[in-house]
Amino acid sequence: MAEIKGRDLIAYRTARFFNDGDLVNLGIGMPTKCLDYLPEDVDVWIDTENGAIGLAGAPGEGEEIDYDVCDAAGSPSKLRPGACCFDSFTSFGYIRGGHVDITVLGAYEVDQEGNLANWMVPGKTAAGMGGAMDLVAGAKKVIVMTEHCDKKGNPKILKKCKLPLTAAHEVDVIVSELCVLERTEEGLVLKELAPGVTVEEVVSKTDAELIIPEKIGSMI
Amino acid sequence: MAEIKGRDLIAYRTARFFNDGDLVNLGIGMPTKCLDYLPEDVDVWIDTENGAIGLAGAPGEGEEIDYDVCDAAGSPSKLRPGACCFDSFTSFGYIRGGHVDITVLGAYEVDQEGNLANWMVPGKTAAGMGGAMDLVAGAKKVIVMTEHCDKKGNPKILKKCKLPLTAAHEVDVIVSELCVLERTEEGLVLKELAPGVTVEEVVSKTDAELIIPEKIGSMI
Amino acid sequence: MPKDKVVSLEVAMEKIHDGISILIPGFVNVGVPETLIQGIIAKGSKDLEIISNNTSVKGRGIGLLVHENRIKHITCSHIGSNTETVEKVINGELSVTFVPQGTLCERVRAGGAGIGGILTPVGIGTPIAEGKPVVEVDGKEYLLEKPIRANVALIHAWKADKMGNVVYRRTARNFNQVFATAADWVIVEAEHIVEVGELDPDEIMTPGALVDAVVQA
Amino acid sequence: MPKDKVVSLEVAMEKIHDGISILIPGFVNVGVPETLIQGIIAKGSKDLEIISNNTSVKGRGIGLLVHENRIKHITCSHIGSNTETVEKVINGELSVTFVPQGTLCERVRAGGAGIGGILTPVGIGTPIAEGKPVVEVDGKEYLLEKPIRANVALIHAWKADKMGNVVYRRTARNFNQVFATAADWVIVEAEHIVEVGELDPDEIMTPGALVDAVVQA
Repeated sequence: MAEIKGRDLIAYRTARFFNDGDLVNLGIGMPTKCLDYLPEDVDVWIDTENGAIGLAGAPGEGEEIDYDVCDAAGSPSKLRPGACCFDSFTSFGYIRGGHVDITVLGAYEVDQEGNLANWMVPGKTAAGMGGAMDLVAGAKKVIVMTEHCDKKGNPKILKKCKLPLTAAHEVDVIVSELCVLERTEEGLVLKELAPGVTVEEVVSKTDAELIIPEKIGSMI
Repeated sequence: MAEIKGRDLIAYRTARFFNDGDLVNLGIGMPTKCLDYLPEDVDVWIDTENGAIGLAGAPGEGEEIDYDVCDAAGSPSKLRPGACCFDSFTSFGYIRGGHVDITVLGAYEVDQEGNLANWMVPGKTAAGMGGAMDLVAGAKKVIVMTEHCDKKGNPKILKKCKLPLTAAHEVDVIVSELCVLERTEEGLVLKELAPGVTVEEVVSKTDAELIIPEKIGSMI
Repeated sequence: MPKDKVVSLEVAMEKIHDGISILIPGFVNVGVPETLIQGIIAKGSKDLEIISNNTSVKGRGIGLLVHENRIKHITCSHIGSNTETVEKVINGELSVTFVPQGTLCERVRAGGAGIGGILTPVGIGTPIAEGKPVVEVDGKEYLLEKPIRANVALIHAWKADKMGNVVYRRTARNFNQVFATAADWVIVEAEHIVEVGELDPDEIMTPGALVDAVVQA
Repeated sequence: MPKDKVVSLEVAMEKIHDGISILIPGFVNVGVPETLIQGIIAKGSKDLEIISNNTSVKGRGIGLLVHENRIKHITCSHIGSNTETVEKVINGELSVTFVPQGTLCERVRAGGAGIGGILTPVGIGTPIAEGKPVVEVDGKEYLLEKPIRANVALIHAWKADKMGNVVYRRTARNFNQVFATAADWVIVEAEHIVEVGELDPDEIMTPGALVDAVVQA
């Protein structure tokens, strides 16, 4: 376990927020990595906003591909026994109605008020928000997976997001390769540290104000 | 044909507003009588607001009864080939969305502004409006079938409804055993008379102001 | 969610407390969860806030709750098919709020889908509009109708698998599908309970993720 | 409605005129009416107002309309799966309005269901809220989002009978079901066209009453 680090550590720890039987929506990219690190006694149901509950991963080599079944990236996927399909309108009704237990997304920026920016960098990207705004507003628990700093070393966990928001005051937990932060009424609390990481390192790489409790857990 | 009169005449004439292939919703009671008088070259699809298109009447003697299929009165009905079922939420989406060509209802009162009252007589009835308010607001064409006067001989076609309304300004056509009235921008126009009925008789039995054109057709 | 949600009627009734609000589907007496209603009668629960389309017919389904005076208030669109309900309402023994049938669907769906309200043309110019905000959109007036949710929903299914995936049949589907989305606890009675995997993903009308308990109807 | 709505692709294209608005379903390139889009390409129609979730992928489906510059404006939630669309938007060659995916569904459904608007919590505090009315209901703020309709909807079906009753398959259903409700003219392309009566009433997802033409996909 000790050698898990970086994105793998983020995925490993995030997957430990899942309870057996949870309905979980995983954003494109890093969030899907959580499935590689599911605890053995935890079986989650994967919701995909394009209209299914019960995705079962990509078809393996030699397996038949059903092109009518895709995940949120549009890639072919399998369905597990007990899976069901529905239309997009119904799907977002389930999402906004609070029927999804956990949604996991990446971030460009996230801040101490629980604001999230992950859909637009003016003048640079124009991908669109897809279903992210609905998912963050609707899911019971919102977990942001993110590298602690951007490629230039600048903090991504801020006092206040500067980029256009995906949603305001909706993020519950932030998991980075350095730590786990939980949003409370009082502010962002440093709950856990990665092995070998100090409070000082986290504070120095974080723009947001952090609440440092006496007892801090370990991510592993 | 000459012997058709009363409620039969109302049903006979109302059925002649149906075009081949129309999606038609018939209220409980007199409106369902229209099916007995469909022209031979007109095949309509019956919408029932409880969730089906393609009702095909009650099972005949000796026919198997499917208790999961009922009409808007809750009575067992058959489905025709090509019929489909859906839930109530979807059903009223179709209705309010203007997908129903014609809705036919009875009336306690109807007036020259196209207002309809058919769901409540304060202190006397408490049945509730059911789907009537949605149907009248949503259908492309609203036809009211009514006896011209109530049992005491008082006009039911008024200048202004006194009973609580089902909907305001939505009625397009009124068919009684005496005449056919069409609502226009200018007011209620006397379009057709029953055999043997005079303009004077209609006017004397109607509270609403009527526009009497030079040429008036016959209901049969 | 647990993988097997099948429980006895008695266990399912543990969530029914006096005074709670309950969504009960059915059109007249088609698609009504009669087994679960019998469970409520047997348990003796009372002071219930019922949201339904109507009250079945005299002596059946929701009509039993009316007959035994278990209902404190009912929100519905029509009671005409049950003469006993009409009598009790006229005599002031039962408190009722009438909601147009399509508006009832919209409001419950809004409750289950995180929608704060919907604008409908239905009821403008009628007594239904009294006390409700009127919002103008592009020159047309609409009533603002608010969401409805309940503590519990009772659902009648044709088939359900053990994890609660549900298939309804014909017009017995009616209010079941939308009512199953808008309660904190959803109990399904099913005519046929099957193994997980037996239902085709496209025939499932209510996902098991929305369902908390399954009872044999 | 006519009993047999099956027409050739060419006849179906008679309703496609330059400058009209068109609802086109599909998620990335699953459930996209590719045959009908090919028909538009062949006809040469242009200046189209497209409402879709995204623009397929480069060189496929809606991506063809992007590539050939047939689109005057597009309303969608995501274009990231098509690099050519992103380029054209960044270079100012294509005008786009982004709508959150769930809000897109709600708005089109409102358009097809006679709802004047819906109140959603989605977008509050984000750029999406700019210029939109905020309505407070029971102490919570919501955006008022208005209905969307179009002149034509293009639908991709798995099965359709000759009168236009439609069955979708798996996640290819996506936006097809709701988009089919909100256009003045609805054209369905179906992988399998069957006789009336062959489909079970409960498997039909879009009634033929909403459909105007059926084309072999």
